[in-house]
Amino acid sequence: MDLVVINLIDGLFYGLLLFMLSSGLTLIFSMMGVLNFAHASFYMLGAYFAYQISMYLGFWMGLLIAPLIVGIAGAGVERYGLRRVHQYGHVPELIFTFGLALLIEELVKFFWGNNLMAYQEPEILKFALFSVGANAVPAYKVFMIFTSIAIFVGLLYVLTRTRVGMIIQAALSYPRTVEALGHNVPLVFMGVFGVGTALAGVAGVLAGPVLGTFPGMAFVLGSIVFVTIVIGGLGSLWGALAASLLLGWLTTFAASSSFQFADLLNFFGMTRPEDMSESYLRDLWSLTLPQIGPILPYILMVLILVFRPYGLFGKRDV
Amino acid sequence: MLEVNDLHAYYGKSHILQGVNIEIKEGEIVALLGRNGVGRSTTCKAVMGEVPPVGSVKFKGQEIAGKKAFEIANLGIGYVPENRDIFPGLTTRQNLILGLKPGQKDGAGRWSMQDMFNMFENLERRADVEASVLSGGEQQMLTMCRTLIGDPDLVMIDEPTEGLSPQMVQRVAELLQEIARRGIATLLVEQKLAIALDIAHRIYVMGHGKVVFEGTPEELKSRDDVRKEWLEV
Amino acid sequence: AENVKIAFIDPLSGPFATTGTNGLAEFQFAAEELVNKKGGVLGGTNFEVIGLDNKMDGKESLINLQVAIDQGVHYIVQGNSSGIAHALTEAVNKHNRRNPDSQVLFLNYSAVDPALTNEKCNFWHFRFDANADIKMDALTDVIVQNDAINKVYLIGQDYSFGKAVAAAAERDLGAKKNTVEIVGNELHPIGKVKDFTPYARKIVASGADAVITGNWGSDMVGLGKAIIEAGFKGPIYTYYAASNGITRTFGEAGAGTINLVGEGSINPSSSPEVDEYIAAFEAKYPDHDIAQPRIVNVIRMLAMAIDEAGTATDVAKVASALEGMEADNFWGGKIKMREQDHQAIQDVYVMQQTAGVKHTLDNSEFGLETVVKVENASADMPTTCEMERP
Amino acid sequence: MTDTYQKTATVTKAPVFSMAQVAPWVIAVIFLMVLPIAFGSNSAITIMNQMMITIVFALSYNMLLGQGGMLSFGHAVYMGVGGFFCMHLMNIVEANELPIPLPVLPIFGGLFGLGLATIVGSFSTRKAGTVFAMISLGIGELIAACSVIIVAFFGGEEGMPGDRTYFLPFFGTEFLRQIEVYYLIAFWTVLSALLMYLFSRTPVGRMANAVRDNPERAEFLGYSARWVRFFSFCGAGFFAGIAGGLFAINYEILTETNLSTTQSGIILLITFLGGVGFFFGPILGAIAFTLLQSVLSLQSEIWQLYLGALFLATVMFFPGGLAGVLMMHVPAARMGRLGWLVGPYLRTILPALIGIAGLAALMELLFHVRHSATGDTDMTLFWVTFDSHSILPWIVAIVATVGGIWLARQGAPKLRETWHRANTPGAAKTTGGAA
Amino acid sequence: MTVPALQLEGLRKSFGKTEIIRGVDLSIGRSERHAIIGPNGAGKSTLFNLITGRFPQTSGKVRLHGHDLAGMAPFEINRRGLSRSFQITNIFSNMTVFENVRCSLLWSQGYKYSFWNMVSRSRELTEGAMEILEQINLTSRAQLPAGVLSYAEQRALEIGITIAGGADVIMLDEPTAGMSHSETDYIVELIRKVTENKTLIMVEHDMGVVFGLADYISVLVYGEIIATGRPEEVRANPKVQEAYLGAALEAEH
Ligand SMILES: Nc1ncnc2c1ncn2[C@@H]1O[C@H](COP(=O)(O)OP(=O)(O)OP(=O)(O)O)[C@@H](O)[C@H]1O
Ligand SMILES: Nc1ncnc2c1ncn2[C@@H]1O[C@H](COP(=O)(O)OP(=O)(O)OP(=O)(O)O)[C@@H](O)[C@H]1O
Ligand SMILES: [Mg+2]
Ligand SMILES: [Mg+2]
Repeated sequence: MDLVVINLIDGLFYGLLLFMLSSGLTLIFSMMGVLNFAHASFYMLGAYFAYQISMYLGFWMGLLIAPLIVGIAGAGVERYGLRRVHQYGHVPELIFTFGLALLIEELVKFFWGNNLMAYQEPEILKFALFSVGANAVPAYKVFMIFTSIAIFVGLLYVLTRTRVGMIIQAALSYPRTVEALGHNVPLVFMGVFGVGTALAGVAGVLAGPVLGTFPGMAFVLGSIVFVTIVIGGLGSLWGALAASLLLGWLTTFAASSSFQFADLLNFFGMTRPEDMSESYLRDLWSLTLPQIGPILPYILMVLILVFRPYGLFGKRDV
Repeated sequence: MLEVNDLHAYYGKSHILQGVNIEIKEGEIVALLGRNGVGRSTTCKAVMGEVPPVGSVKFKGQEIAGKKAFEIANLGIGYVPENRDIFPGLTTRQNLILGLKPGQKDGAGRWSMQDMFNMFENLERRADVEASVLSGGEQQMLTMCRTLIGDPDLVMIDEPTEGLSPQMVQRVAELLQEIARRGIATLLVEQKLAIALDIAHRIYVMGHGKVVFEGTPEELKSRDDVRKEWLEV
Repeated sequence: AENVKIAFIDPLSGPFATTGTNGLAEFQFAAEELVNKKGGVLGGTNFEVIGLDNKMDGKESLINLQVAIDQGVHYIVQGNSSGIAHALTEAVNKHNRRNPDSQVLFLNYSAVDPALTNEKCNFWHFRFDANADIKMDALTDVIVQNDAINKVYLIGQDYSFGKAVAAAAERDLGAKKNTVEIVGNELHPIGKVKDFTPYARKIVASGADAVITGNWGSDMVGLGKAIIEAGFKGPIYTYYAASNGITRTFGEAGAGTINLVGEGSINPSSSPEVDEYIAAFEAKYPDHDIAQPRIVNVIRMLAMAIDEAGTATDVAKVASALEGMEADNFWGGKIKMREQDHQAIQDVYVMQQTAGVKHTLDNSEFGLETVVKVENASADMPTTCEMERP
Repeated sequence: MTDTYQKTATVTKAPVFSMAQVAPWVIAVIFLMVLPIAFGSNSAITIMNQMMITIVFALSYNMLLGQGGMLSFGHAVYMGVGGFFCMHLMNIVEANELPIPLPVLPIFGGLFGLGLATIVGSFSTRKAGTVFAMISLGIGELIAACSVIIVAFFGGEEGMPGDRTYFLPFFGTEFLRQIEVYYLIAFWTVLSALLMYLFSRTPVGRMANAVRDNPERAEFLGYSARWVRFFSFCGAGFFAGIAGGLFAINYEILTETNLSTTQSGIILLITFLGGVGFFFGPILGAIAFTLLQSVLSLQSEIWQLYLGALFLATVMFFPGGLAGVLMMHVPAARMGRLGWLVGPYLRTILPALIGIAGLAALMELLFHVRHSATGDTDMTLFWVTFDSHSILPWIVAIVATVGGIWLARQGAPKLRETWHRANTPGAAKTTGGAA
Repeated sequence: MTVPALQLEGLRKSFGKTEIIRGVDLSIGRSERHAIIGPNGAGKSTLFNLITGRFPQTSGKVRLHGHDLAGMAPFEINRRGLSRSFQITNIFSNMTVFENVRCSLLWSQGYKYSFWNMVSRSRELTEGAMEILEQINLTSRAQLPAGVLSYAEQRALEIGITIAGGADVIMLDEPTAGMSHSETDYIVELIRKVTENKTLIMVEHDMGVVFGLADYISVLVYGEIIATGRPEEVRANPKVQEAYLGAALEAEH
């Protein structure tokens, strides 16, 4: 029982972390209509900048400044890179972000090297807030949970209470016409991209100490973020939230379950062969659910796309 | 209100506008006629800054050539593009809302959303469906309203009656006159000679990227040669 | 005379570059200090270590192998990932069979999959590291002696090495002290897990006294931190949880908790000569560590073998010289290259992350301190290797 | 404009392919024949083999991206699976001495690639766009993950080794030597390339373009967008499988990296680098990329940095890829005016190159100073060895960078202008156009 | 008269709650030119979409030469010899004008999904395509990307693509929209020519065109057909007068 409770909490934590990333991406994705492969890279930048800053000014300044820098960097990328590529169409845009991701990772290695960074959570939050059974729940994680909830509320306001959302949506198909109606589309694009990347930055700052700060951190999280927003439905903030939590809990429970596929095979009336090395199923016999945990999201996504191409909450096709 | 002097425009290498001169005054309806492909739409686009204009475009005495489209729009020029550009994924109402200038409240200008709905009850009926499914004609109405609601002082309307049923055409004609009555200048790009002759105060005829005739409807009626050479077969 | 070229085929770019570059540094340093400065081999021929970037990819490694052979290289060294080691022995074996005139030796300094010196063994492959089974043998010796440990949790990355570790642990513990209960035996996807907390929860919940894992790289850190954060108090027994930023990142939390099995004791060192060597290395490469002591033995034993064989180009002769060679282990004790499977037999140590040791890692105040030493670990371990010799 | 009419008309009258169409292929064949004579070393041949395999793979990828408008993030899977099956076949042949000659192996690879494509395509090609892209990503990740889980088939991370020499000798050759393998691969490369080219000229190939542009309209022309996509998808899978077979032959081992999404990403980059707009684009891409990877990575530790920069530059300035850049010159060439450009090019590109070299030098210097061992301060760059801690090399690098870029900028307007004139019919080449 | 080319029986369509087509019965004979007119939003295009399988109907039947088209996909219907144009231009904008037309010939000339014959080798295809281009006089623009054509040119191409397939039932949705008189007259001629002894169904707001071309006219108002008949009858019909034509006719002529 304790385990279930604690897993719920951990799942929530991981889910909301995903959400911090996917929320930014949903903004960008629904704006550019293109997969921003560099999104996770901005997340990584967030972590590294914060690490660097925290060494001189402490964690909290890092949390404050790093996302700003990342956001500005993002805006710059949009202004001087994407805007130019935008006219060529989606695939070039995608390649651009692809290359950007490559470049950012290399730059990070260039300046910080390949090693793990010893980026730590702030001392004041380095205690177990409470514990379920023998399991401790660090205060830091709780702090993260609340931050991401705050972000969600903020975004919801911007997208629903202002025209920005509509302008983005409209500009997706007829940017010129939207401009002709008097809206400064380029500025909106730049702003949104900046905000989106800044959000990724925040995620990086907060996740860095927990999930580790190393050059591969972007790649590890890279594609799962897309999976999240695709499952949630493009351009839908609620979708992003729902999907993030779904995946959070899915992976957590999968990892902590001890389900054996052998049981399944037995259930289908197969019997474990004596000499494993012979049977082609030998791997299935020894397979457990935690082993395939991380690919469950992909399976889920494929299924959803096949049966409901617009995701859980999406309106238009992804 | 609007003075276009020796305006040129290019698509890549092809020289589309070769020195266009147009002038429009307050509350005046000016029709821009011509065969397909002579560059009437391009003229509008050039004024709007959607295709880079070469030459001088003055609006309220201010040079606007080289300004950005949204700046021009915020100066008070409205543009109704020929192929409608209804924003998919947004409802009819939302499309109209986007017509409002940044920071502008509905009803602040000469037109409120309700006026629009009163004028075209189709739109009111379909107010909350996704606009991309509207019928051709409805889309045409929507584009026009979307621009008007932004309260421009000059509208350039590219083929407003296209795809409208005859009595809708009448309605549009009336609307145009109403627009003029409210002191808004209109540049009307039109195919249907009849209407142009009917409601325009002055008429320009374009051919090969130049203005080849300028005058009142009466003058044009009397000038068979122009009609023969530049308008009919 | 023409240098003896040694091709170092390991990742010099990409996620695993640190281990690669670190290893290259160690090789070049060892060649310089222990061979060239001492007059080289065959009376004056120097060693030259050429780094080739295999990008941690089998295909690239094979291309590198070709490149090396074309440059007249007769000795290749590799260590990162048993997968690539398998690809390389295969390739080397084929190459030597097909081109008797340009044969090469494969000196494996770190790939510990037992198979390489058992069913997959061949005459051209030599392993200088203690393989996974040997290390586990040593580890379990330590564990069974510790009465505080009655429940053990096995967790590792889901690939051959991870599985090998788990299997070995199960086997050895069962054989040595069947009262020790294995409360969990878990594999997790390699390099794919973002948040290790759920695994940590299970470990805590299982009430284990100790954890054994073969994890390395960021997986190791992720797992380790999660376990400690989740409130686990016991020791974590590992293979590769040191340097490359790992020691630094664990920091205080890792001290006393992270235990590591390996060959070559750094703290304390066996002799002042070793201390100098380490000091000199640290001075030359401030942001590298002596993370793979066996590398020194590779260089030294190769030199001896070449001298004994009297040739550096006829590698068959050199191989025969290496077979069964017995030498002083630079890190203390002896080291023997078993002829039946080309597996080096040497002392194995269990070390612990500790503050304030002489030779620290990652420029942090932490380093590894030997807790237990197992002499000539598993010298009598059986092998299934049937080697056909030319 | 009537001349275009003439052109197309003549094409139709020609009973066989016109000279213009056949020539490139003949040249290619001859080229491939003589190449090994120029570069005989095993490593050179190994790299060329790699190159050709990549070419087949990239071309097959472009069947999806360029012609079908289907963006796939999991194409490596089809090559990988094809290859793995070939590997198993190899081992079966070895085990029971089946009388099969090695050269036919790629066909089986193709068939297995095709098989997998048929299964996946049956549900993934229903829609194009992001849906397709993400499904391909999902499937890719799935199969990649299986490669470490289902050891029985994929051999875990040791991969699946084999030995090509146990096949039935083919006219006496047992493919012991690299060179023999080279010609085998070369044959298959040309053949597959030709077939893919022809495919793009068939009704399906043409409709693939139509569907790419406007699936709905295509439906009203009697074609089911879905089937058209499906067929191109299967085609792509088939040729990817062939590439896999060639890989199996060349390396005699397949590992899980062959299936990884990284591979899929790389092939996307390669194809784009070469240019998706033209059939031969991917070929250029494959050649360029393989060279960069194998040569650059020997020269510099931060080669991936350059690679990333290269890709950014390509999309930003040459969205048409290498092929696009080449084809830009065709009009001028038709008018026999390429000569005009030589001078301005020299005056712009040369300095630009110097500038870039300077920039690279700076990076290398920085990297060396940061990461090299204390004490060894001399580094070698562009075949000169010097002390990276002394001031001189820095000055040289900076001067080269700034100066080069400045000069390039000076030359640019002139180039632009000449370019414009060279491409406007009837324009005159003013004095000093070309050196 | 034998089986009608196209027959609608109690056809209904509703989107959500709103019913757009409210029971349409219509029978159009072979090689008859039939115009459908009606106010904006009456449901003309929707009717087209139902017939051509773009939308599924809510209820009712559509028969093409007597075959029930229920549940058929657009391409299947097209193969049965029905081809349509779109009100909002719908072409392959990245392909050349020539390619556009050639693609629309492929299926009808029996190439199907074949990947063994080369399109560029086939004389019929190329010449067929060129003929069409002549007809819609875009020959001079054959090698341009369709996207850069002016609006009217695109409309012409749209028609070209539609007729190319050689279907015997052709449906045109506002073919002359946005065209000046000269083009209009030209297109009308073109349509007349290419639909010789074929069945033509078109939606059009330009009364000149309608009364010039159509043998029969149906008036659709709010999803119902309020009148069908010969042009003069329809024009005389008072209901039609007030529901649709209004005063506009005089303006037109
Ligand atoms: N994006 C473009 N690229 C290249 N040429 C274009 C482009 N848009 C239009 N043109 C060309 O410019 C010329 C004028 O186009 P424009 O749209 O102004 O014609 P128009 O007078 O509006 O006629 P209509 O709108 O009735 O078709 C046409 O010949 C057209 O082929
Ligand atoms: N997919 C849809 N969902 C909801 N409403 C729709 C949809 N498609 C069309 N409609 C509505 O059905 C009505 C008829 O549309 P339709 O396009 O058939 O009109 P039309 O007769 O073609 O008018 P026009 O002459 O202006 O083109 C319109 O009010 C439109 O808003
Ligand atoms: Mg126009
Ligand atoms: Mg309609």
